[in-house]
Amino acid sequence: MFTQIPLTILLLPLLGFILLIFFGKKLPRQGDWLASGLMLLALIFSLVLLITKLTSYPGETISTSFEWAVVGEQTISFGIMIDNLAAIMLVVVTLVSTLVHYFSMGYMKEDVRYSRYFAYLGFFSFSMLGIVLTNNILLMYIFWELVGVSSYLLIGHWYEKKSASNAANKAFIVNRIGDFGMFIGIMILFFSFSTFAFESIFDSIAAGQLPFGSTGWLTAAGVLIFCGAIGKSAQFPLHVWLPDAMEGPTPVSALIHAATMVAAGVYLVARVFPMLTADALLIIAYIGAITALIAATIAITQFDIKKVLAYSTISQLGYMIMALGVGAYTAGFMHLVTHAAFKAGLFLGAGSVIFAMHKVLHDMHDHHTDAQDIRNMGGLKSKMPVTYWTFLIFTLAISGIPLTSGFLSKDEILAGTLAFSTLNGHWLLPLIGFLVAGLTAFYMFRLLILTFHGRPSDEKRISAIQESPYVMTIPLVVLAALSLFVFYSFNPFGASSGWFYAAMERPLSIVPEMLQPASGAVFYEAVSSVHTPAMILSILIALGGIFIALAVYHWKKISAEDLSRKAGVLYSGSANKWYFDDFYNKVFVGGLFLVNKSMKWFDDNIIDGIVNGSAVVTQGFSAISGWIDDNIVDGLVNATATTADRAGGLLSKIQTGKVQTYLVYIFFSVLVLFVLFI
Amino acid sequence: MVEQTLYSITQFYPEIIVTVTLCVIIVADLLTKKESHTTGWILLGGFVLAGFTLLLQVGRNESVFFDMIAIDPFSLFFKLILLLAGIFVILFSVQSRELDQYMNRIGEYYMLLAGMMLGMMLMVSSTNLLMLFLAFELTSLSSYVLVGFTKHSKRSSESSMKYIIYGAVSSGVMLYGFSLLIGTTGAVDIYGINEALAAGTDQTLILNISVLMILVGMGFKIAVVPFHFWAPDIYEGAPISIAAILAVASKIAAFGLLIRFFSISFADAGGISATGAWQGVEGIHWNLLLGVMAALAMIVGNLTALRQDNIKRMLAYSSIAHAGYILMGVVILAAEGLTSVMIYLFIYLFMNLGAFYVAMLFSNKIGSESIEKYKGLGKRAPLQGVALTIFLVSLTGIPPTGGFVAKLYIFGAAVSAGWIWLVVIAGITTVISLFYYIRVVRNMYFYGSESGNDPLQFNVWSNVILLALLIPTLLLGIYFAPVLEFARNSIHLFGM
Amino acid sequence: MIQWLAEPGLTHFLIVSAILFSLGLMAILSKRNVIMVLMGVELILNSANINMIAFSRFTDLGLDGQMIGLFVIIIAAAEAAVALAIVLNIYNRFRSINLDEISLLKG
Amino acid sequence: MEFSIFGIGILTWLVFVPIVGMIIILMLPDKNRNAIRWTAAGATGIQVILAAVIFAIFDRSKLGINDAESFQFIEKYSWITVEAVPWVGRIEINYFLGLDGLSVLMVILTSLIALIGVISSWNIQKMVKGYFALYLLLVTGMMGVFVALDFFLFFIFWEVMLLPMYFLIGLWGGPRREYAAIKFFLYTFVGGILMLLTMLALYFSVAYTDPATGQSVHTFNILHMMNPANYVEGGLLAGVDTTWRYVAWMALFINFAIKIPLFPFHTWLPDAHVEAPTPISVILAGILLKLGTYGLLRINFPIFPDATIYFIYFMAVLAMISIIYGALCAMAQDDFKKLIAYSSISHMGIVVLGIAALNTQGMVGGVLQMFNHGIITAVLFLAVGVLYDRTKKRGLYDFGGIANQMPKYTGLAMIGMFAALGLPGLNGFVSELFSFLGAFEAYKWITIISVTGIIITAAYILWTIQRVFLGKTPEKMSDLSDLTLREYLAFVPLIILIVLLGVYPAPAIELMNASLSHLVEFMNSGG
Amino acid sequence: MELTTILFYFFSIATIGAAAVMVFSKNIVHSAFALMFSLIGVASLYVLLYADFIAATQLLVYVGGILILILFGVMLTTQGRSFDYKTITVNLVPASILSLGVAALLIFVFVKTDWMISEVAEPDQTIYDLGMLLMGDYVLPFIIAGVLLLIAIIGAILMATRLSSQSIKNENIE
Repeated sequence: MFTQIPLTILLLPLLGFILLIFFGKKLPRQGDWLASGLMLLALIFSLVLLITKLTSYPGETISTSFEWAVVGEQTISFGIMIDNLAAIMLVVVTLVSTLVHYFSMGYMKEDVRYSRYFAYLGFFSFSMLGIVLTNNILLMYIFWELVGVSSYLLIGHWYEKKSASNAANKAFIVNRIGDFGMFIGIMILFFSFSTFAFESIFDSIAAGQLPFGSTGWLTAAGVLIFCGAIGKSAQFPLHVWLPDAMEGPTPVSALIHAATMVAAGVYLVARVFPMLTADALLIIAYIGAITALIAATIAITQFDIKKVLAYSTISQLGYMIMALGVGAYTAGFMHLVTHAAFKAGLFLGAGSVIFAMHKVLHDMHDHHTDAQDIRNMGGLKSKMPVTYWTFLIFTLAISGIPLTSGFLSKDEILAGTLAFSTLNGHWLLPLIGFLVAGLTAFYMFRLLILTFHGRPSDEKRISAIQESPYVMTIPLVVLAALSLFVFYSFNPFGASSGWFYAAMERPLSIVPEMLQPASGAVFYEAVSSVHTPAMILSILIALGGIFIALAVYHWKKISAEDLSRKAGVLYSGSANKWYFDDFYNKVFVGGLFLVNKSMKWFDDNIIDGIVNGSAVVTQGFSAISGWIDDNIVDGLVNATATTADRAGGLLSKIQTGKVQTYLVYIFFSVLVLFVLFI
Repeated sequence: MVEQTLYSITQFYPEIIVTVTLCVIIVADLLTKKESHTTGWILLGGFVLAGFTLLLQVGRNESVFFDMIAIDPFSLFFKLILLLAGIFVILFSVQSRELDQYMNRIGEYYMLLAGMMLGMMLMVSSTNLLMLFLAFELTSLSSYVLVGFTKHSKRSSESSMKYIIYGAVSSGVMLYGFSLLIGTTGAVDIYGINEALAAGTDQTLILNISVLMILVGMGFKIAVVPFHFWAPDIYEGAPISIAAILAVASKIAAFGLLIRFFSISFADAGGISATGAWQGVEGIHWNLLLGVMAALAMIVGNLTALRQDNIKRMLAYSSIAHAGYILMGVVILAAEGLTSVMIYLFIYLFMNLGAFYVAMLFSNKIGSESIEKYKGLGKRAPLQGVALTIFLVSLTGIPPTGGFVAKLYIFGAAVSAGWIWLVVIAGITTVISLFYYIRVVRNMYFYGSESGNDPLQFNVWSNVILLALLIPTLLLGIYFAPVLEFARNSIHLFGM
Repeated sequence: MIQWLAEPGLTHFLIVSAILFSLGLMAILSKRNVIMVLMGVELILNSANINMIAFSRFTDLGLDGQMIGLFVIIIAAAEAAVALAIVLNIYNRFRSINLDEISLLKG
Repeated sequence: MEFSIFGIGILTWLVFVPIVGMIIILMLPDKNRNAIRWTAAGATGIQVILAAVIFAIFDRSKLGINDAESFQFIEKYSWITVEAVPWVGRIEINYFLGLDGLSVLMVILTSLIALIGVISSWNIQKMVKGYFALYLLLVTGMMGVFVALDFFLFFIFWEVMLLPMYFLIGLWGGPRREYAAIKFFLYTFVGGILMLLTMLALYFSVAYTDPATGQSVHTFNILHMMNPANYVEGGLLAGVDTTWRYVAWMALFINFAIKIPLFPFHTWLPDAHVEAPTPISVILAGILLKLGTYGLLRINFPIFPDATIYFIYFMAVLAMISIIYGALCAMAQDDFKKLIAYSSISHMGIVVLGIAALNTQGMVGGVLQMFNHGIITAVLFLAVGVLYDRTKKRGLYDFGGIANQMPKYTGLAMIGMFAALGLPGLNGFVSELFSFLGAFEAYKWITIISVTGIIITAAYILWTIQRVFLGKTPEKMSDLSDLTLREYLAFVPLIILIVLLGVYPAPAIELMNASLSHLVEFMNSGG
Repeated sequence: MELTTILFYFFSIATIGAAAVMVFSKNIVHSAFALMFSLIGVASLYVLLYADFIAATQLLVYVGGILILILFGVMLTTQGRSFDYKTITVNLVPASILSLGVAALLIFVFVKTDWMISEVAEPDQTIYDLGMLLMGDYVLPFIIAGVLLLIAIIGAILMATRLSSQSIKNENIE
């Protein structure tokens, strides 16, 4: 059972993909039922698997593998591994995926590439499940990239839009940069341990083997592998792709760019958690913290509904990473799960709104108004009740208000950071954690208020808004239900007593002792001692954030304009996403210009290279190397040829046609030869 | 004394047949109708007959006519390929349109050709300096006149005159060198000279001078730098058939002469070096001298050929370069070098004659020897175009053509004897040679014709002759064991 | 020195031949008239002949030297005949027998 | 392993079937174009069948490389033998063919790509007869190189490719074809001369003792050259780590580097690719470039293990430069074909990096990359060819929105491009992975720098996809038809291989695993 | 001072002097006659070297044959146009350097060389011995020389006579 079911789960979406890509257009309804049905089946299997796992084999890790290739003496095996982490993740993925499938049936109804869309969804699900199920870091890397490519395809689904294809490229390339690090990490591991399987790697490390015999390299390997997570989970400094990825269809954003794929980075860190040294974990924690802060500060000033959610996603991902970094393993992973539900819900809710707005704008033949800009909304509460109420639940959950799932996980994370600072003195981490909690509450309520409350921005438009069809609202309801505490722990104020905590024990660190972080026991003791103050603080801060949001946007006690004016630099920095994109563009394009100016003298064609905006410092180099190719390498060859030709010309001039001249040459050469040889 | 003379005559049938044919032609020329190539066919028959009688001498290794002539495998090899070249040149001449207007003198043409052949056959077998000089002069005199055969052409006349002046001076200098050599050693045949030198001499200064002077004459005949200046002018001016025989047969004969002369008189038979190369007599650096000349020939020949537009002139420079390659083999001389030279010459015969032949066919049809005028010919004359391509590729030395095998053996010999610098020069110049050979090919195929697109018609016989040259060129690139065997068995010089 | 001068031996003849050789060379290289050049060639051949015959007189070469001399004279005659015929032809074509004016072929 | 048809060994058939086809084509009348095409297709088709037979019965466990006994399908006939003469000894050139794990994959690749080349040549209209005759000659040359075990034979086949290629580019190519053709010819010819000289030096340095007669025989047999015991005392290349051996290695290396092409010997490639007609680009990138790396493995490595190890670092650095440099240059191109040409340089750099690792992973990765790159670039060039046939344009900026016009074509082309980008699940990834893994073991930093190449690769491939396939369709491109049946025939087998080998590469790896492991062992034991 | 010494110097100086006149004279007819004297001088030297037959041949063939031929050549090629008999020089500087260099070199070498002198007695007669040699050892060269002369005659006639055919156009192939 434990070998067939996971494989079935894995292959069902792939089957859907293959059937749809080849026969999609010929099937009735372009095969959406097929994809969704297969996904639902996968969900059912996953649930069965999870329950069986937790009830019958709670502490075991079950894995199987088969031989993939034999190189030299080494056998490279691929296989699947089911532990509690994987089983839970499996349900998360299949669940969100199924819901998104159904949602999409409504949302994407009119799309020209409807079957292609579902095919890609299936392909994504397959790849994502692959990441979850694999027992092997190489196979994980393989699926990692496949997830990347399906994300690329889905972001670029509306590829007629230049912005969409740009965003797709950006997502893929930025991810590749992260993967580059991960790849090197994998190479280090393979070089050291001659295997890709997680278990064998861990066994070797536990046995005291170190890459290149140095502890530094072990840390480096961990950090390099974490690079993959930086890319995929949009952590600082590679977070820039995720907001752009919102060019894709909104359900895709919900599935890929909120719930599952971006969480894969967190999953990866959780997977390799035992081999991370204390140093590596500290780096991870700070990266997470910085990401959380930066994204949260950006989110407060955005007006695009999806952008706000995107930055919020980044921020929450930062939370999770930070949690893992400080050692709050269970809390971090739990936040992944809870976040998957409420953030998917938020995106789908936003999708519902956008869908409605779009329809109205389309009916009004208004092509200028941005359907995603919250300033064009307002007062939707009555028009879209289901969407509104579910959205409210999600918002409460993300803000960390008690009785929601979000409260459970976020509270544990904050407690974890606090505990970490008490152990290690890194007080910055809890500070950021609490600050971000407040900011989250603020910007989420800002979003909620501007969208659903208040006066409609345009009566005529808003009055035409209609609630979305059931196929879209039902997933919202399901997700809203899942955002309540009860699914995770029966105690609304303590997650640690729930089944989740029982199932997800923090694994033991297997790195050499001197490199180990504070052990689980020590850490949990510290956590329990700071738990109550942390909980109270977090509730207060969340409420504070909500209060300010209400004050500014609902009661209008404080003018948002005033506030932004007073914040000055801070406001503009936030509104401009802290200039990350501009910085990347400026540095690279500026660098390119500098190179270019000096080279223009040689070659005008290089200007072509500038056209592509984003990551183009490379193009500067490429222009240089192109020039080298044309002028130096070829030039040498051509120069030789020219010299030969010139010499030929010179020699044929000697041939004057006058026989006596020839005779002079002869005797002269004879004399020369005589002198030379005698 | 008389007995030996009589015996010698029995060993001398090929030469006698050629001489008799010469006389027959003189008579026939008086009797037969002018304006026909009857005399040519007679000469062809004579050559074939001579070839057959030559085969009777296989395996002989002796000296006849009082040490004047050596009948040995070496000379047999050379005589055979010379006769082969002669036969091809007669076949060319029969078709040449250049000679058409001189049909009433065609008898003389073939007489001179016979004389030239006799001279060349004697050149490769003479062992006496006087005989050698006589043979040399016989060849030269006939070729001086043949070059100017189309005497109403200014160019032909000019080349004839340049040739005789150049040749007379060169042979004069050579004769002077001979006189010094004879005086120093007291012998007139090469064995005597070797004996005298091997006994030890301290007269290296005068010997070196005489070697240099002798090289002037021999270098002139093989057209090697710096004695090559005549070649381009004379090839360009001469009728193509004669240019072909000069580039091929005359050169081959001169190599035979050179090899026999140096390997017997100046080589220290006992002193083969570790690398298999011959040691010269102490103090006389003739092989280094030849090496330098070979290098110069390869460089100058190939570089100058880059700029040529007249195909005969281009081939002239190419043949200078080839003389350099062949000379590389002579430098090593010992068995390796000798074999490689002979293989090279054998293959060179086909490929170079082939190139000249196609040039002649084209010249017959389009009336031009300019490479620029070859544009589009690849399509207008497919067989000839392909054939010329293969000949030129072979001259470049690219497999699977004979030219490659030739180069392979020469390079191999040089490598094995340790003349690496020479081989490197040869390699570089081979690359250079690609340019001018491929230019012809390029013009034939890559451009449209500027003078009509109608296919050129060639008669069956011309195609047969073409194939007779083409097939060996290709075949020798793939299976050359017989030639190799033949050459290997022919390296025995009488007296070595 | 005087002694050496007073007894003309091999070397003396050789020196005569060397001088004749270089005079011939001079004529060949510097005279633009073809016939003068041919005369220069004859001088060279003669100088070689002097060598041969001197060697046959002073060394144990014997009559071989004279024999060669004899043949060289024959060859010289034949060469001269052909050369002059060619010169005549040249004259008919170019109306000139100046070597430096006859250079259609070059390059 | 013996396998013969009509008493003639299978490898001989494999090599000379195209020649037979060529002769038939030459005898067919000019007008009968279809017969000519079908003859060519038939000849290459037979090759594919033979290759399939070889694939089926090839013994995966035999070692090959330097051991004559464990080669398979051996055919060895005396070709040119001249009995001993003083000072020289016997001369021997053999017609010696055989397969081992190193060459078998290349043979399969060659036959496959050759057939696909014929299919994509179907619409060549100019001088059809000459085209196919030369094409088949070229195929013979390539196939011959991969199966020859006698250096002389190897060299002959090597050079046989020159002229057909020259004409195929020069006569059927684009506007600057003449320049491209001569450039190609010149570069390869220079390499050929270097190889010739080295070959001769080897020949004279190597002599084995004929067990039958006890004679010392000079030989061109590559396997004999690998045995240090066969080197003649005092021979030019005798000994270990001598200057002359380094020089000889370098000469051979330059020859092969030109073919690969490795920076800085690469400049002929972009020109040749841009000007060559599509099928010839396919052949050029698909097979011809592999000859270079194959030559390194077959000749440079086992004959000169000492020199190889001496220069190995240098090789790895050149490979690194090629990877980065090729990718950067590719990024700067706006001509589709040129872009692929530069990407080939980058990808072949990976091959060299892999084999320079001198360990099994690297070697396997390198050889697999040769095979995979052959298939991938073939797809890419076919893709360009399809567009070029329809629009007569190759500039990246000329296109856009092709995905709407030709969705099926786009799908197939994109699989090819993703494979080039090294996407896991497609074959390019597997070989790159093993190459890098192997290389990492040997050169940490060089490999790390090289791996950045895959980021650049992703960038230029994605931009290409964006410019060509995505976006809005320009007006003038609004009536492009999707793939025809013939084009499918060319594409689909390759795409299937791309996916198949990407998912499960074991069938390819097991073919060569034993041989390459043996080669590594042989190299590391110093020969 | 012996008679032979005096004769040697006399004839040598005459020969060289005449040759010098031939070379440096501006008038071609003068040169031709100077050559004649030079050749006669050479013949005289042959006599001094006991080579009476060769000397006679020299006189007959050279002075009687070749020189007449040369004079004919001069006459035939100077007909028609007004022709100045001046012979203009070219390459004067290199020619002088080379000639002087060669002369100096040769003389230096000749003096330096240690010749293997063996005094030969004055022979009674050379004609008989030469005749025997011609019929014996040198029979082949003798015959070949005949062929050579035949070829020379054919060649000379071919080159010197005009073609009778009218069909000939003066066609140059460029």
